[in-house]
Amino acid sequence: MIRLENVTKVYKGDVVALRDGSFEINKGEFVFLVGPSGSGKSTLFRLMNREERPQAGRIFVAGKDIGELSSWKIPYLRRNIGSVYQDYKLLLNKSVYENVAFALEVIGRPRHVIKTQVPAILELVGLAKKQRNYPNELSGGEQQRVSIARAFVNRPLILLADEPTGNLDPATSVGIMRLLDRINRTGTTVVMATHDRSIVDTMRRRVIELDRGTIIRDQARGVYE
Amino acid sequence: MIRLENVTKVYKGDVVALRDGSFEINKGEFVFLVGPSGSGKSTLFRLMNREERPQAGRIFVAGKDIGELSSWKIPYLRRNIGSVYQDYKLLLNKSVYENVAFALEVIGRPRHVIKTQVPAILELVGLAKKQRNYPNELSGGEQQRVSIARAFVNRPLILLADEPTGNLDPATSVGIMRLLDRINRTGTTVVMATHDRSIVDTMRRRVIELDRGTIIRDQARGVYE
Amino acid sequence: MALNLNYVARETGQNLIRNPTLTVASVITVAIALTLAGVALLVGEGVDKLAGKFRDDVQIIIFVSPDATDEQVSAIEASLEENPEVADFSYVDRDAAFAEAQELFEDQPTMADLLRPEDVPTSFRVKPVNPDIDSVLALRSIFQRHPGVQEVTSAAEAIRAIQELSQKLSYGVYFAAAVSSVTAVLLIYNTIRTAMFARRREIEVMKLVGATNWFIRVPFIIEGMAQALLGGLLAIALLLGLNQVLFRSLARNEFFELFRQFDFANSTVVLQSIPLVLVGMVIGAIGSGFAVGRFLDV
Amino acid sequence: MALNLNYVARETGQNLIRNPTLTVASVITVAIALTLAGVALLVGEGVDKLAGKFRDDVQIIIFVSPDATDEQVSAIEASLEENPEVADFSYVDRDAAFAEAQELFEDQPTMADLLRPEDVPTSFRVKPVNPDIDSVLALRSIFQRHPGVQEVTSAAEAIRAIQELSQKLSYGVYFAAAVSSVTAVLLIYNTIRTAMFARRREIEVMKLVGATNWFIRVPFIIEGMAQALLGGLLAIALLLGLNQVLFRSLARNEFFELFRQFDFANSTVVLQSIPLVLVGMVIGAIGSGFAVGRFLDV
Ligand SMILES: Nc1ncnc2c1ncn2[C@@H]1O[C@H](COP(=O)(O)OP(=O)(O)OP(=O)(O)O)[C@@H](O)[C@H]1O
Ligand SMILES: Nc1ncnc2c1ncn2[C@@H]1O[C@H](COP(=O)(O)OP(=O)(O)OP(=O)(O)O)[C@@H](O)[C@H]1O
Ligand SMILES: [Mg+2]
Ligand SMILES: [Mg+2]
Repeated sequence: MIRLENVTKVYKGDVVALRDGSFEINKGEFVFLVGPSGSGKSTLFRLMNREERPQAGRIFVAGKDIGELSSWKIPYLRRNIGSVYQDYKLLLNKSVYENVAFALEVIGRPRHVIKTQVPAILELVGLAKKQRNYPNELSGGEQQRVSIARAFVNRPLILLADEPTGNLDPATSVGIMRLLDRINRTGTTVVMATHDRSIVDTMRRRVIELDRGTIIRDQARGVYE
Repeated sequence: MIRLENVTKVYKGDVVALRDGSFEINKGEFVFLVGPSGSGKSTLFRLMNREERPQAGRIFVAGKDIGELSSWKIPYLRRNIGSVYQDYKLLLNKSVYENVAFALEVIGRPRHVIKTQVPAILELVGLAKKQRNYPNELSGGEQQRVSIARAFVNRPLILLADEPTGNLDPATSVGIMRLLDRINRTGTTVVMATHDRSIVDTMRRRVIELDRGTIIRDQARGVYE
Repeated sequence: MALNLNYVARETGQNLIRNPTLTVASVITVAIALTLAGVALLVGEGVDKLAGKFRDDVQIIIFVSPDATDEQVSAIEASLEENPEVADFSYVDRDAAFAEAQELFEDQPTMADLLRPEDVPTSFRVKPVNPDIDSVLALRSIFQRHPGVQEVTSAAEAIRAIQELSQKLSYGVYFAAAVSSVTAVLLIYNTIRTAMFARRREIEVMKLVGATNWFIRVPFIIEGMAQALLGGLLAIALLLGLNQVLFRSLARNEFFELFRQFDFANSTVVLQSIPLVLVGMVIGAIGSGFAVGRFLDV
Repeated sequence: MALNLNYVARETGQNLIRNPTLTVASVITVAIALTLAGVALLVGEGVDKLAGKFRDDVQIIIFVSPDATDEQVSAIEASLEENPEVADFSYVDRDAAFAEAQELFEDQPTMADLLRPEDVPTSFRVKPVNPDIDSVLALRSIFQRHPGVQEVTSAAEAIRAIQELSQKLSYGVYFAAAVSSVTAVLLIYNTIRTAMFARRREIEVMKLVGATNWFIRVPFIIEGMAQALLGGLLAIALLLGLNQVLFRSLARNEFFELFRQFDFANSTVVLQSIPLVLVGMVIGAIGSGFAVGRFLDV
């Protein structure tokens, strides 16, 4: 589903965020991405949805070399990838409902579909009561859950979740992890960056560990460290 | 240092973010604020630095009723309170160095003081190399540490830290907690909201627990739950 | 594109309402810009009419000799009627000429007293088809040689000057219109760019959620058009006000004949403004489309 | 306030450079707005000069009787010299009067031939101190009764009309200047508000870090002034260009005497513009100060 071949990403100022990284993630896999702050996890996500382009190497998503994608095709790539951003990236001038609905409007879903799916997913992440609120009227954890709902709602092939439980209490985290697991069981490939040791250690899935841009571990049924 | 007397905060739409909350935090204390997502932790911080005003009750900070503070005095209140915001609230058009320096410029520190203190504090949070970067060129955890550095740098009387380790790996978190502890030992009152069970359980300090706006526990040398 | 009319309408409406600062700023700017351009257009029309009037006033005077016979006068009249270069002419007989002269000397009573009807020559007043200097001089030389003609005069210098002036004036007006159009475009585009700058993060996020460039652009384009329309309506109101307060009162001042041509009907103002508003909407649309483009590169 | 000059300078400079979109938009808008106001001022000055010239042209002609004695003429001259209402006068003797008349009839050769020097009356041309209609009529009636005077004329109607017109024109110009000033202020304030809107989150954050309102405001105020200064310099350049291309070429057109007064020296334009630029800077400063205020309520 996702294949990296010797990918190197260097930011200005000679920051090597990813050095010669290669791995393959199969359809339906669930992968944890771990590593200290600044080790390159978010960069990896940004490379996979073509927010950034690598200096070297190739990245294949769903069989296509996304480096060769012409720019008008990028939105179609992104529609197959649901992204939970570390900083949520909500539309501040849209309500919770509208934020989630936007992901469906973008792919041209008809109104009646939107009207049933959006409330359902918001119920799932525990925000049924906050539909009319705007992002700046939500707690941090609530914003994070809106971001998760938006990433899920159009049933993408791939789900990239960047610390989706960073601002959630343990109980809510467990709920979200159950949800991710369920999504994964329906065939969606899930890649999740996290700092939460207990989640990784409980789930025992494949773990890819980064350290200062280098992949130092790629272990099936791994633990946090 | 901080005293709440029957404080109630209701947001529009009848969301009770704090219901009849009372407690007193003494000078030099270290308090954990815990509770599920949306239970009112950030609201409590916003009440203490007068970003929000309560519907009922009184709040005293350093002996003064901040509800009676005339608006031109608010900046002086905030200079005594260092705040680490859950969403960092960095100045996006300023570099890391400038963001931290800003907190000192605001209180009129001379240039030579700024020039020595800012690099020192950035060294402490492990961002010595990122001084010239802008916030959007930093990883989530790095931004969080800039926010921490900015809150510390002018040695405030009170430090309000809203999930300061939410985006940090366990090792960096421990480093930050050590720093907070050191700051606390120099006499600074620290209130920290967190979802990190292991941190709370290791430190064994006073814990105030919120649930849907109600203070349900206030325990010395407590644990996460 | 998968563009949904309902989505576009809702999105545009919300943007207009939720960012009142931007909406008000854009509408005011467009109104000012279009009013500016509208004034230039109206002044242009006035100048055109004025130049036309100057050209209408060009005339050649054929003075008849005091000793010309009636036949000679008829012959002059006949050649005038035949000549294709003559648009119109009239004969000023002795009485009319005397009355005219009396009027001329109103302020100089001695002169007026001195005049006797026999002293004043009769003349033909001729309007040429072509009021330009060459045709006028040609006509003059033809009639100069005609028997019974004492002299043919025409304000040759004046005609030449008028011709030059009316050309310069219309260049001036084209220039002013061009300047005000460029100004209008600049002002509108400026406002759009700033507004887009204020919303750059939103645009980026939309792009990251998988929106195509057009999906993002269309609501902004419609928004730009809506703002231009509102601004345009405001501009029409302003122009009608200006017409009443400035042009009309100037035009109706007795003494300042020059501005007589600046009396515009309200319907003229409105008709004049409609293409302006349409152009404004096009600029709003294209400008928004372009301005949003700068932030689509994600 | 603990305001540090170094901080303010650095902050202002960075804002100007790091948000080129906003800076360019503001500078262009200010330039356009000030140019508009500048054109209104220049036209105003032209109209003032024009009205002054009209008033200068007011004169009373005292025609001397053909049978007046030399003593009577000297007596008229003496009373003119005495009269405090007379600003200046000149005597047109027989030769001068004849030459004038000849010139007048240039185009009417029969009339010119008829004239003899004895027919043309001599006259005094009198410039009144007060060119308004009442003083003129008073002067007229005084000299009307003077022995040796045949008639006193003055273009009474014309004077009345000029007086009205010059008043209307200056109202018109005040009006145009007011409109263009309001427009300028609106455009500038609009731009500032939009720019502040784009930076509202930053302002909020500054407030939360403990910055006082003035600490936040001052750099924005200085920034507004700097932008107004840049825009003002651009406006001066534009006005100099317009003066060259529009006013001067119009003023130098031979025929259109009316615009003779619109020939402005470049130094006039610059001097005229300086207060404009200063006003622009004040608006920029106050506008920024106000606009930032809306986001200081945190
Ligand atoms: N636009 C950029 N310009 C320069 N350097 C950048 C940029 N974006 C990221 N970096 C640097 O690249 C490195 C990797 O960043 P990345 O965001 O991938 O880290 P991360 O693993 O997600 O960290 P965290 O857990 O803190 O979110 C960091 O050192 C960061 O400072
Ligand atoms: N401006 C607002 N308008 C309306 N409701 C609000 C506003 N701000 C917060 N709330 C609501 O108040 C409640 C408490 O929010 P708060 O941010 O204090 O929670 P929190 O404890 O910090 O949660 P988290 O751990 O997720 O950050 C939430 O339900 C939130 O939706
Ligand atoms: Mg990251
Ligand atoms: Mg919170």
